[in-house]
Amino acid sequence: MIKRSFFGLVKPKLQYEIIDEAPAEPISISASKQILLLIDQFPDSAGNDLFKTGDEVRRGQKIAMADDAPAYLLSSQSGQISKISEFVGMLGKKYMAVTIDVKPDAKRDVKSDAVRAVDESFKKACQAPSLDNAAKYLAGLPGKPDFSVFSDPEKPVKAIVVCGVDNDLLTTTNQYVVKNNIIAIKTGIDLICKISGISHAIMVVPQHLEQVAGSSGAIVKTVDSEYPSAHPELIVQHILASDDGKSMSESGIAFFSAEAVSAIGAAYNTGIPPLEKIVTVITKDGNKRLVSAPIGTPLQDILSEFNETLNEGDRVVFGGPMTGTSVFSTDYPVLPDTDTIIIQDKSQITERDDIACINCGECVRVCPANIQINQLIRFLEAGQYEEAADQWDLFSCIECGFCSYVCESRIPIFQHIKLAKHTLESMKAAEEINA
Amino acid sequence: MGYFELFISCIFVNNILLAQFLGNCPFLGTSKKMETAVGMAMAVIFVTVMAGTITWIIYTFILVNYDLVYLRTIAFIVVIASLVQFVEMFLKKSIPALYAGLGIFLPLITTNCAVMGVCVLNIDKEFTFLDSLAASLFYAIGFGLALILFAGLRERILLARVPKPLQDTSIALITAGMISLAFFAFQGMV
Amino acid sequence: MNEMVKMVVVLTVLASVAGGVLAAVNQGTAIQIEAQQLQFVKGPAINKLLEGASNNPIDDRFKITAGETERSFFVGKFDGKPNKIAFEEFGKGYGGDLGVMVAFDIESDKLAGAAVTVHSETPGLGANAKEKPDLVSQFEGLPVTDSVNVTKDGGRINAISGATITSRAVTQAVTKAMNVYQDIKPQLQQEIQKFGK
Amino acid sequence: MPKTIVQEFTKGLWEELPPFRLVLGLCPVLGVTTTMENGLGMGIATTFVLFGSNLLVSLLRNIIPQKVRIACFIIIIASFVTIVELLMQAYAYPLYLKLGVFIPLIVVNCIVLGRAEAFAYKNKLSYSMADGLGIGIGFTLSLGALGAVRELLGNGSVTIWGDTSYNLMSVFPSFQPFEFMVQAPGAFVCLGLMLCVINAVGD
Amino acid sequence: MHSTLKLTVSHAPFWHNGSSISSKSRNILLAGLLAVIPGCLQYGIAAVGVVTLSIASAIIWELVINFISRRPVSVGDGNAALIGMMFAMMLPATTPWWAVVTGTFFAVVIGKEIFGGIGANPFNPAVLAMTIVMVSWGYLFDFNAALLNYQFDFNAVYPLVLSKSFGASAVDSFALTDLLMGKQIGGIGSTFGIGLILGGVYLMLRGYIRWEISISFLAGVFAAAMGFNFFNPELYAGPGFHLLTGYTLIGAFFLATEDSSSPVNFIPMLAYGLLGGVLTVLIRNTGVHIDGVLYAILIINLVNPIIDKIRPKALGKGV
Ligand SMILES: Cc1cc2nc3c(=O)[nH]c(=O)nc-3n(C[C@H](O)[C@H](O)[C@H](O)COP(=O)(O)O)c2cc1C
Ligand SMILES: Cc1cc2nc3c(=O)[nH]c(=O)nc-3n(C[C@H](O)[C@H](O)[C@H](O)COP(=O)(O)O)c2cc1C
Ligand SMILES: Cc1cc2nc3c(=O)[nH]c(=O)nc-3n(C[C@H](O)[C@H](O)[C@H](O)COP(=O)(O)O)c2cc1C
Ligand SMILES: Cc1cc2nc3c(=O)[nH]c(=O)nc-3n(C[C@H](O)[C@H](O)[C@H](O)CO)c2cc1C
Ligand code: SF4
Ligand code: SF4
Ligand code: SF4
Ligand code: SF4
Ligand code: FES
Repeated sequence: MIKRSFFGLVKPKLQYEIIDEAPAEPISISASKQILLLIDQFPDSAGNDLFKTGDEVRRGQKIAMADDAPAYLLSSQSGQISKISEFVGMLGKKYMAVTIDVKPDAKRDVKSDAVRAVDESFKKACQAPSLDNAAKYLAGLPGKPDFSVFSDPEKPVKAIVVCGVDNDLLTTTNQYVVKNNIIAIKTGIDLICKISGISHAIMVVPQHLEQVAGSSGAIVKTVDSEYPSAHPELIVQHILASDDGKSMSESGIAFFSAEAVSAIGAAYNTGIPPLEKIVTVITKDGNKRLVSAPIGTPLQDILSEFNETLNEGDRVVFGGPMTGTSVFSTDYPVLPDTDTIIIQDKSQITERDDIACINCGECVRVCPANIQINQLIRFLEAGQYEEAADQWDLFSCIECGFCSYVCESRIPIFQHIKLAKHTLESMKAAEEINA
Repeated sequence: MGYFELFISCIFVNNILLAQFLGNCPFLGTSKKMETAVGMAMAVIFVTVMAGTITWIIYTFILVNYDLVYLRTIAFIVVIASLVQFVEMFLKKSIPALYAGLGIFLPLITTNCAVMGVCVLNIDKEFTFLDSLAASLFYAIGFGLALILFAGLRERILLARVPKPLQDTSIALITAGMISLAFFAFQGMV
Repeated sequence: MNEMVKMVVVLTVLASVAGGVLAAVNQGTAIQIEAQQLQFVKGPAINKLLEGASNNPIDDRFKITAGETERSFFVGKFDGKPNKIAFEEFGKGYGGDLGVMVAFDIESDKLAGAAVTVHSETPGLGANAKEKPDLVSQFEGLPVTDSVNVTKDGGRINAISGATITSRAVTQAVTKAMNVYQDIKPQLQQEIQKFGK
Repeated sequence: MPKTIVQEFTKGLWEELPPFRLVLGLCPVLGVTTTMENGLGMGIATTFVLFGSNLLVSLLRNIIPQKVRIACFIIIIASFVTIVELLMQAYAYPLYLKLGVFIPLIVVNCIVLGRAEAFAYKNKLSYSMADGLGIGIGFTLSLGALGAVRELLGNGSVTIWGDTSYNLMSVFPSFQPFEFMVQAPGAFVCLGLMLCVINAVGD
Repeated sequence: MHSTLKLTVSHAPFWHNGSSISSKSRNILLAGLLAVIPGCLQYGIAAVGVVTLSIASAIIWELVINFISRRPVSVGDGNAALIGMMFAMMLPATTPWWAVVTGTFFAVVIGKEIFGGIGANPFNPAVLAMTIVMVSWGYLFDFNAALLNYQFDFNAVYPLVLSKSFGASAVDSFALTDLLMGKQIGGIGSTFGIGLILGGVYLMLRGYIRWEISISFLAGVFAAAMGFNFFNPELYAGPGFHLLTGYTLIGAFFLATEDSSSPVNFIPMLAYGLLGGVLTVLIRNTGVHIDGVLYAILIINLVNPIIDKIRPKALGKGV
């Protein structure tokens, strides 16, 4: 836990984790018995007929509700589907949870027809790269590349940005990938440029990786190491110097993490999708270690690897300390965008409180988006979300979490903000449906 | 008293709302939102200046000359009421934009002690015509200032966790008392 | 049209009736109001100045017009003789006009005292001219031919500290009263004779 | 449910007790309640006007045209106010001096016009009289109570019609008057706290 | 997903810098002691009594109001104690117990709790209470009369009374170093300049008070006093005198900086402090009040919501 500095006169600073000169190889972890795939979409009444409990699946097979469904995952192991259920995440978001019992005998070298079919379809997609194919087969790769931005007719994409920086503290995944897989990244960048018709990409890296990144063929920009300068909105504002002041979504910029680009490159080169996720694991004693685990690996397997035991009241965070999500079960799996797992002992947790804002202004001074959080929070606590959005810039928030980090009243400000945005957005969506 | 002193006196020292207690109903009624407060402040300034000067003329040249001083109250209120009506009609026809802004506040002003109070005070203090004009303007500015400052605080208080029985008017009155106390700062400055 | 007529008629009738009623009430209360004003505004000062008079000075008043202005004079009888007279004069104070009731001893032509009637001075400062005797008591016994001024202006009246302006207003009023007294003394004496019996 | 005359009268004493329930007519409430006597005097003057104007408005309600009703109300109210003004000068001059500008201001007192408009113009004579009297008495009692509290705390004693009827110092010999209460800010704070108490009791 | 272990589930972020209201209160109390302790040494046991009574009664009032309004007990955050101490720091050591208790009632209950507790008060509670008791019992806070029975080895006249009544020349005898060392009469915790400055600097460095407000407040006092002094050096004392007398230092470091009633943005903070400083001197030199600090603070508290609307544009909202 980082403490308030003795000299509170200066603005609190948080530094991103910087990777060593020669980082240790990630520890390879494999799922022991089961993997769990969380797919962003739960079948409503229509249901799905593509797979059902008891089906055999192969490594690399696409698990989706429909052939052209935008949300899907690629199974990272071969085995048998043992359970399909609903899973409710943050803010009531629904997922389809597909449990797959790993079959030890289902080895890749047993070249059954089924395996070949799976591999062929993927290979074919790679040989004839197009935006369509990419969206259909590559979105399940580690780093979760998002191709949907290309299909928005309102905001044609003008730039491709590859993030060689990590978007939260303690996380080192992207830096590691830049350092080790720059060749694959170059392939990936070329591929994305080709299919999107955009002439070049911009790669954003921390200063110490500037040289390495140079060989990717992209235009290299660096960010400083102070949180949250690697947040996409801030990259747009500061690094890309979009001086017209437009927000990212307005100018149409496609962001890819370095890990995703590298996975795309590798998939293209080999015709086999890489499905190992690189995750920074921080144990209770503060040790940080990179691991490489198949997507879908449950938390339990990772805990066992580190000999960590969880006790009542401990906390496990998927994602960085500022923006991650805490999970309530050791079954929770590694997802394509899980960069970090933090295991916190009960004693390391600061209780949040129900005290009103005391107007100390700490939050306002740290907010990178210049939001008047001391006012905003009053409206949010009172449930007046529309006023909060109209008068107090709710939607300017870039979701860095810094405000909650410094709040003297320990108000869960960030949570209030996310809830308000979510509520307003779902209201807007509902209105559009009605209209 | 020079105009500078009159300015300080009417706006700060003898603020029509906080020291003379005139115009409290609109003070409490239109201060929940800054926008409303600003609209009301403008409307009051506009009407008070007109009413203050017209009633002065009527009092000095008609009521005094014809020995009808006892009709002061009735004459003033009729003047103010008609003035407000007239201003409302005029704005509606000629400056609809301003009407849209001030319109809803105008009827409220008829029953605003501050406007009537300023007219009566101008007479009681035996002001000259120019004094009355200036005092009406300054008093009205003082009203507007107090109203706007109050709205600033009230917008915040409306979001605070005020205990139930104190909510709304009760806490607003207590806050108004504190503003009135703060205005003691200017005592003796003229 | 019909409605328009009705509106005008109702308003006119109402206004006329109101005007009539008010005129009547005004008439009916005029004398009583004047008496009340005398009693409560000037009364305290008069009673203080003419304390011990055997008559009621407020009832025994008369008016003299000198120059433009008409003034009320209040007579006090002592030892059976109407030998003290009081009337009001005004000076410019800190917060507006300040009224001073000034009493004269007809026989010796000396000031018999002064008292503030109306003022709008600051409580604790100028208002002490009325509340405390320090300032006004200095006038008692001065000959009417004297000039009264505050020390700052070279006179011998000690001003209330922190309220020189008020003090000036009082001396100004007293000076005016002394001048008036000297100007119209003959008329005064004539009027007073009436009370002599 | 239609109310009886008695209910129309008594509602002014609690349900619609001004200025606590109907938050109107605050200026005199704040301005004159430095003493109980002033408060009661102001209340009685207002009651007179309320009663008179309610009576007349109700009587004339079928004659007064809708469009000029406010003008008519104002003339009626202003006449009663002037009558009060003159009578007070004639018979209660010291009180008149103390209440000052607030007497002519009864004419714009939001309660009086509000009652004429909202009640008397729509109801028959007896009801309007009951309403005017009830609201007036309620107003008088409120003003008296506020005046009493402020005077007691701010002066240490309550004086009415020239006699000190209650002296706090006889109970607490070393009580020092809490002058804040009789000053302008004290008026607001005291009214706010009384309103709080009434809200709390009302719930 | 059948594990029975109960993990803590909460929301991002999962780190906190550890700051808390209670540690802030504790630190401000500590810093205040730097001025209170010398005050107690100067005025003896009576001063200790006033301070402890003030703190204790403030805490008790808060407990009472917590109880009445059926809300969680909030004295743990130390704010009530802080208010009690701030209030006591302004009082003369001779303040009678009932005035202290009434004052803390107005500070804690009327000034803070009825608005919804900590963070909701529009005015600084301690200042509000102080002005209320001063309006009511002005004679108790006439330092000349109140401290008559003390024997001091320095000129025991309240400096601001001297400058107000007799002009600048009357205060020549006060050496600035003496004023700084607390050789002047005044409130228990408001005369020992060095202590107040050390405490203030400590709080500024620690970030518990916002330096922008304190510094601009002092700058405002300095500039305004300088202006008056330049205009008429006979009548108006110089900036050094105004900075070191009355409640200026406690006002700049401990009163104007109260969080809830002060702005949070940079330019507003500067404007707020500056206005407070200028008003202080203006009231001292032209108003009826002997010291202007308290009323100046009430006025800046009043304009705070308006001036704090001057703020930088939020991200993506144009330049
Ligand atoms: C709040 C205040 C009220 C004042 N009221 C009075 C007043 O009632 N009468 C007066 O003569 N001067 C009044 N003054 C004016 C000043 O006291 C002025 O300086 C004084 O009259 C100058 O005369 P001095 O030499 O007696 O101090 C007032 C000043 C202030 C600040
Ligand atoms: C809440 C409260 C308020 C009090 N207010 C006053 C007051 O305003 N003035 C006063 O002289 N005594 C006040 N008292 C004090 C008592 O009335 C008591 O008679 C007095 O302190 C006796 O002590 P003494 O003889 O030392 O003055 C108050 C007491 C309490 C509990
Ligand atoms: C004069 C003074 C000096 C202090 N010096 C230090 C210091 O050097 N280091 C420190 O950590 N705290 C210092 N403190 C503050 C406290 O000892 C302690 O840090 C604080 O009260 C605990 O706050 P916390 O619970 O937020 O850590 C000082 C306090 C005072 C009044
Ligand atoms: C210098 C300083 C002075 C303060 N003075 C007061 C005060 O007089 N009254 C009060 O309620 N809170 C005061 N606070 C408390 C502050 O605004 C906040 O509520 C506390 O920090 C919470 O313990 C003060 C805070 C600071 C930083
Ligand atoms: S409001 Fe909070 S989470 Fe949003 S940008 Fe500002 S500091 Fe970050
Ligand atoms: S940090 Fe927390 S307590 Fe401080 S102003 Fe922001 S929201 Fe309020
Ligand atoms: S005028 Fe000032 S010094 Fe005098 S009692 Fe009032 S607040 Fe205190
Ligand atoms: S110094 Fe000022 S605020 Fe204090 S008691 Fe005197 S006049 Fe009042
Ligand atoms: S009584 Fe309503 S504004 Fe004065």
